[in-house]
Amino acid sequence: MTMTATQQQTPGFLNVAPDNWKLAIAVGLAVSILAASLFPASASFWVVGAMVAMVAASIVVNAFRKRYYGGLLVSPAIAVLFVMNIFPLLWSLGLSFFAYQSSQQSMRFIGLANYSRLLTDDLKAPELWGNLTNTAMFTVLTVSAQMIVGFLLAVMFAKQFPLRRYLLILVLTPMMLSVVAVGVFFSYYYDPTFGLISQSIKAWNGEQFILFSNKTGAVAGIVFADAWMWSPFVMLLVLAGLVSVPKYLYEAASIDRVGSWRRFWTITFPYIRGLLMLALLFRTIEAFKMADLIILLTKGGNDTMTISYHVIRIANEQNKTSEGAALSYLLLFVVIVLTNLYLYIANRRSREN
Amino acid sequence: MSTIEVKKITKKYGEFLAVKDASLSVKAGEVVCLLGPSGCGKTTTLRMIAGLERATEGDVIIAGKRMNDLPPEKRDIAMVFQFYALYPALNVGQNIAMPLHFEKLSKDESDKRVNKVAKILHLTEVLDRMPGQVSEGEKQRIAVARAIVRDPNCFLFDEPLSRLDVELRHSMRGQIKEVLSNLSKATVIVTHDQLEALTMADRIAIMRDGMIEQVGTPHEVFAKPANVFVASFIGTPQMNLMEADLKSFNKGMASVSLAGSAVEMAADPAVSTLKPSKVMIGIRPRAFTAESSAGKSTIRAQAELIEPMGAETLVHARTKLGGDIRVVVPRTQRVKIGEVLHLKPDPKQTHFFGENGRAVRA
Amino acid sequence: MTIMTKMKGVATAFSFAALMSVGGASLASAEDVTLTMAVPDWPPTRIMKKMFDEQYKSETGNNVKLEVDFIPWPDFYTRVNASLTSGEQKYNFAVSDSQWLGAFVEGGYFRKVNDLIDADPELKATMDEMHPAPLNAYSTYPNSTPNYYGFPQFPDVLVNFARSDILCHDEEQKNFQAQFSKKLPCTGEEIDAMSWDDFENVGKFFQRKKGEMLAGQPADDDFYGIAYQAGKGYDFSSMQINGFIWQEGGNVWDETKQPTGQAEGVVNSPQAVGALEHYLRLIQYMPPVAKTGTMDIFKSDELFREGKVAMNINWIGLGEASLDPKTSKVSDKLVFGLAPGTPGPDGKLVRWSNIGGQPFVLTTWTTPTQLTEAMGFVKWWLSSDIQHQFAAGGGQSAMKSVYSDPKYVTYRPWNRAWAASLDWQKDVWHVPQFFDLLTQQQDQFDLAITGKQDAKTTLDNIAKYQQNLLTEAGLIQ
Amino acid sequence: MATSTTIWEKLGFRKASGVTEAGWGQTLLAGLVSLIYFLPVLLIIITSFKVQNEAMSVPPKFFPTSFFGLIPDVYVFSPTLENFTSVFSRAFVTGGAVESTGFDRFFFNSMFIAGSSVLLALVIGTLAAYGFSRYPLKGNDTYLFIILTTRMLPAIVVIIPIILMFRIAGLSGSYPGIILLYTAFNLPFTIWMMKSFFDELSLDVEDAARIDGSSELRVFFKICLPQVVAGLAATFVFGLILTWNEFLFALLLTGIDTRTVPVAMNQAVAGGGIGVLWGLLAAIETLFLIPVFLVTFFLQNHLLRGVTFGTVKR
Repeated sequence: MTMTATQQQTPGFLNVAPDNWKLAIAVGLAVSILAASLFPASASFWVVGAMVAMVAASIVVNAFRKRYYGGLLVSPAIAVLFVMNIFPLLWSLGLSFFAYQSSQQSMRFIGLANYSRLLTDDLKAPELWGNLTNTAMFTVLTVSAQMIVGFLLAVMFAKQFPLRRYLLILVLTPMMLSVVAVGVFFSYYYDPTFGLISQSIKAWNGEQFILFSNKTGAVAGIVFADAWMWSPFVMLLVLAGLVSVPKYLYEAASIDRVGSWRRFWTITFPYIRGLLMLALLFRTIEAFKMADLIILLTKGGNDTMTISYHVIRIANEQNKTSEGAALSYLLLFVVIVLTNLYLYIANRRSREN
Repeated sequence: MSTIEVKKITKKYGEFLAVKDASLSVKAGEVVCLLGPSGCGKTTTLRMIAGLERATEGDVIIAGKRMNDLPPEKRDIAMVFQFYALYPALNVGQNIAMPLHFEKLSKDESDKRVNKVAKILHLTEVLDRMPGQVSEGEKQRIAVARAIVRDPNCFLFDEPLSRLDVELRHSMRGQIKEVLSNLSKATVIVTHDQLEALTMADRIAIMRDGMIEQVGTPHEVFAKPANVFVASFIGTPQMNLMEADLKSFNKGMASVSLAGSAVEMAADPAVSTLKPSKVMIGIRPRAFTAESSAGKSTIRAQAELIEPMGAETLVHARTKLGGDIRVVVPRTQRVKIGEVLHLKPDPKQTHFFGENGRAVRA
Repeated sequence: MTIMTKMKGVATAFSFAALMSVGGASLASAEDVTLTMAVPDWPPTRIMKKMFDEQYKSETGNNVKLEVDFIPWPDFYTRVNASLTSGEQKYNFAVSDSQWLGAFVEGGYFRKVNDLIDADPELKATMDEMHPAPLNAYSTYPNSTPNYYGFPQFPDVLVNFARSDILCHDEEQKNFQAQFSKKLPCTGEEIDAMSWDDFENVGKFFQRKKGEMLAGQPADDDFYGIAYQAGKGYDFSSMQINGFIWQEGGNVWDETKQPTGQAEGVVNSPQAVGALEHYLRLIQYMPPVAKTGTMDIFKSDELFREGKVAMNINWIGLGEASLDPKTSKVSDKLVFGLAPGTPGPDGKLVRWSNIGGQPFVLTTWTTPTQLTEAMGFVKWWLSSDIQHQFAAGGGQSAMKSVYSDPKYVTYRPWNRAWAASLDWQKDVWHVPQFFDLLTQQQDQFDLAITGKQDAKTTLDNIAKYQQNLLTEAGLIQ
Repeated sequence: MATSTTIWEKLGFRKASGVTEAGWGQTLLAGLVSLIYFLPVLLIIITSFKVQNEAMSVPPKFFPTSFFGLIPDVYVFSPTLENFTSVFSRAFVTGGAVESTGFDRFFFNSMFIAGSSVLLALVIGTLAAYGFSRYPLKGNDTYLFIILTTRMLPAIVVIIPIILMFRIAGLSGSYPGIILLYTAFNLPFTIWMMKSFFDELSLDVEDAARIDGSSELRVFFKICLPQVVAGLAATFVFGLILTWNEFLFALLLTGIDTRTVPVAMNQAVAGGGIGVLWGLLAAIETLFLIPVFLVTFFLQNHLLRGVTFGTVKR
């Protein structure tokens, strides 16, 4: 609507006016380059900052005069995201084309060598694939566990009953805990000597139960803790969907004598599908980044290493910054492909309806 | 046999009494409208019949069987909801076919039934569309189609036409009536629109504050309202209800002091039991004739506001005591503002109500 | 359009800003000098800070403030590493694990201190008095060359934590004698004299299920004889395995033999393989958690404090908690001795072990004023009196005059093992690639500990990886 | 059945459309399941009242009292509040003086940083979401997707550039730095969520307001915002929960004065030359849980309605 509002005459390039953003950019660039080459970093940073502010101000004034409210509204968010997110991302993308270790302070352009090494090196490639497989496994297991548990919990709470409000908050609590505490306490719960699981089993057969004695146990332990922590998130989304189904649809269904299975698929499911997709999307993104629980529980032992943990190791512990960046971009690529697939499916479905 | 019988049902929500001792029986092939202002308990009554609410007390008997404790799906009924309750994820055909799954019909048979009702209700064109893609009137017909696609014990309609515009409403009234008349099922329609009730119903049950005030044919409730509420609720323009002093009653003639005039009028013999006392007299706006001069049985009033209604004209007139009288006169009779009218009520359409609000009739 | 243009503007501005190098460091006035220090959060550093606040007076007359950033152990490396490598230049001092030296020296973050030592005879004398093992471990890069980078903050060794109530119990003594024809070690001296075989016997002997008799009473829970570190995290198995390898005549890749010292053939020598097998064999007698790769130094310490094992090989640095009745169920039943050794050809025990503890180091961006004050602080810290106080408060000293003082053994029960242990300490790599070497090695050891591969394969894999990496880095030719 | 309605009303329920009524039977079922689900948290809370020596006991001590001899003594611990006082001040060295742990500061930092960054993200993000919703750009979806992408990468990858940037700007260890970073961290989520809310609103109402002479600002504040209160609340709670426990950025970018609780919590994980100080860790976590627990509890109704993300149409 307002976008198509009066298009004013664009001011001449050399016209000194508060909304001449082109001139502002030119001046800003010139001053910035000058400052950057003349002053030390700490001083020139603020000069550059001032120039950015000037350019931004001119753009804002320009947008305001042209009644371009969309740009005005979006720009603060874009600015914050750019400075704190996108710019560092691009920076590390750039780094991934260099041989650079943060502890060494030397930098050498090597093009795609980091990537090709990761994908073809006979030591690194199998490791990458192993980690990728593990990550995929954890993603599938944790996300499906969360979806199932979250869904069942939601179904349970989708009724009105006394004390519901108080019971619901109990179930929501796990996701408010700090991962450190969860990791440390679950390693206690799983401990063969002190752990509650082992002790209950021991009371029954006299043997200590060693959960982390093999990969199955280790994976189960990690998946359980993660699913326990984040199922409430899924539950909340599904519950919101469930309570938004108009009651008269269920009434109509009961009068039409629709069976409960059919009722779920034709009435309930369409209402929660979008939210399930959303939960799936967010949980999958998070699951791909899973590292902290693994660090706390197994340290990657029993073949539970994930890509994200691997990135932390090489980028942080071993200071192979550029190799870590390259690895993360491979990971990002996988995640983007996956999420696009999700969004594609979700959009296609919604277009059908 | 497709019948519905409701015996003294009561619904309480905590302390709040939604329906009290309502009784109603609907014969096979009969259409009964539950009519009343919003919040009167008519929808609750319908939902108790459907089994969507449980009656706190009383019995619901459908097809001769007590069904109080049965859930809706066991009652074998069909219902059309106010908001139609179309399943948003299914297309029109699937929506209509939904009640048929229970009967485990073959695909062909079920398609045949769907097509048949679709034809009756002119829905053949839209069977493949989604509910979001059809018009309001079509939605309404889909809801009806879904109800009549099978052969239930009875039909229940909850404000079926309230979301349609005037024209559609008019045509749908006819269509539904026609469809229902071919089915010979007990049918209950909930509505707040008296025109709908008067045109569609065989009998009307008028409810207020959780109680059924009167049950009768459209003619009965119009011509013989049981009490002041029914009298004022049924009929447009609204019946004039005026307080009066009943002075005496002699040989079928009551002499009353009405709106500042002393009036003698013919009245039901039962009125004699009321005297002497304050009474409420109800006269329909169309039951006046405007005389040229004051007489024994005329009321004097001055025209204040004139509303032409096409064939007739509605005149609001002020009585001596300041009360307002609505009079409908033929279009040909020109009334000017300020003109003094001498109104003579038609004794056959004059209703006397006692102090308890009940009509007094022999 | 406008948004995109703006983005470009911001991008350009920031890239310019980013291209700029090092900014100024914090300046201190002549009177007030603040020394900022990154330290792990535990008693040895807390004691140091306390002593500083209470006692330190700078000889220069400046008002010196020690601002200590106590960072919890699990995050210590991450935090320090990020701070140093990002050029944040926040800390003048850092407590650093000895292995980190190479990486941070090469990166130009740690300052060489030879000139400072040479310029100050007093300090030089102090350094000369230092036991050579910790001096080499904590200060030198490349390893064991006279290039000094740090000063000992808290030196540490592995000792044997033992339960006197169980080990000295008559019945257990009798049964052990009957089973192994040897006396069950019970006193400090007897523990000192233990070999790994004796240690293994203790492990075999105490494998009691809940309800079986233990020291004259039914055990209230499963009880085990021995424990040592076997965790996957950080260096929580290497530190023990290295000792085994050295004692049995093998070696890790020896960086002092650069550039000819090989990894292949040395790391996976038959002696090393035998040593690793020996280490792995003992694990079966330990609490079951040892087989999961999660028995780090803290877990074995906890098992010991909770009274689940009779003997535990652990760092002195974790000892205080065992002595405190609030945190330990065995506080009044303790005896300490040297960690076990391996009998050499002459029958005497060979006790090579990996040194623990940390030095503190100076960073390169420290200003002259700060440097003067920092050196004042170092000298104060390494003065005999302060070292005595530190040891009395729960620390350790590597200075001969301090630890050979008869008073020293009275400070803590494990101090009787201190002097003798120091002579047998070696350290692993100081090269910048240490974290690569360490993580790969820990991963491989974990596979062996959890029973997924044998000792030979494990060491072959480690050797191959190290050979590869170090050749690439030019450290092996 | 009928009388229990008033109980619900007393408990503050409004009747949601799709919610069927169930009785105390459902309460029993849900109570059982919830309790089992809550058990790991309950054990943490119980541990916060135990001294170190009782935290790891075998068999575990679950009960603070023996309930008049009903429970065998081995399962009973002697409850203490010592852990809670230790959170704020304790002796770091055996027998040493009691010192402040700085946790009062850390708690303040956590609340201040998380609170202000989530609010800031809410303000900026809501504006942006309104912009994206009402003034769609060419390739709107692509921009939104790019915004979401920024959440997909492991944080470790951007950490070095961010540390460098912070150093240059003098932001490291300061409040504005970490707050701005968390704001960016919360923005994608906020924008996505709020946009779907704005998409759902009827444009007619807004146009009507414009025709009546309202300025754009007035339309936004008086017409739109009141309709998305539930969304704002839900976004706030989600943002808070995610930010409250953020660890990596906090570890690397906060200084001595701005450190947050999740980082400082490790004091109790391997703090005093001992492994885990169970009681202390549990006490920190318990205290740390309270604020976010309360916020969630009081915004619960909004949360449920708000979290639909507007994807559900009637």
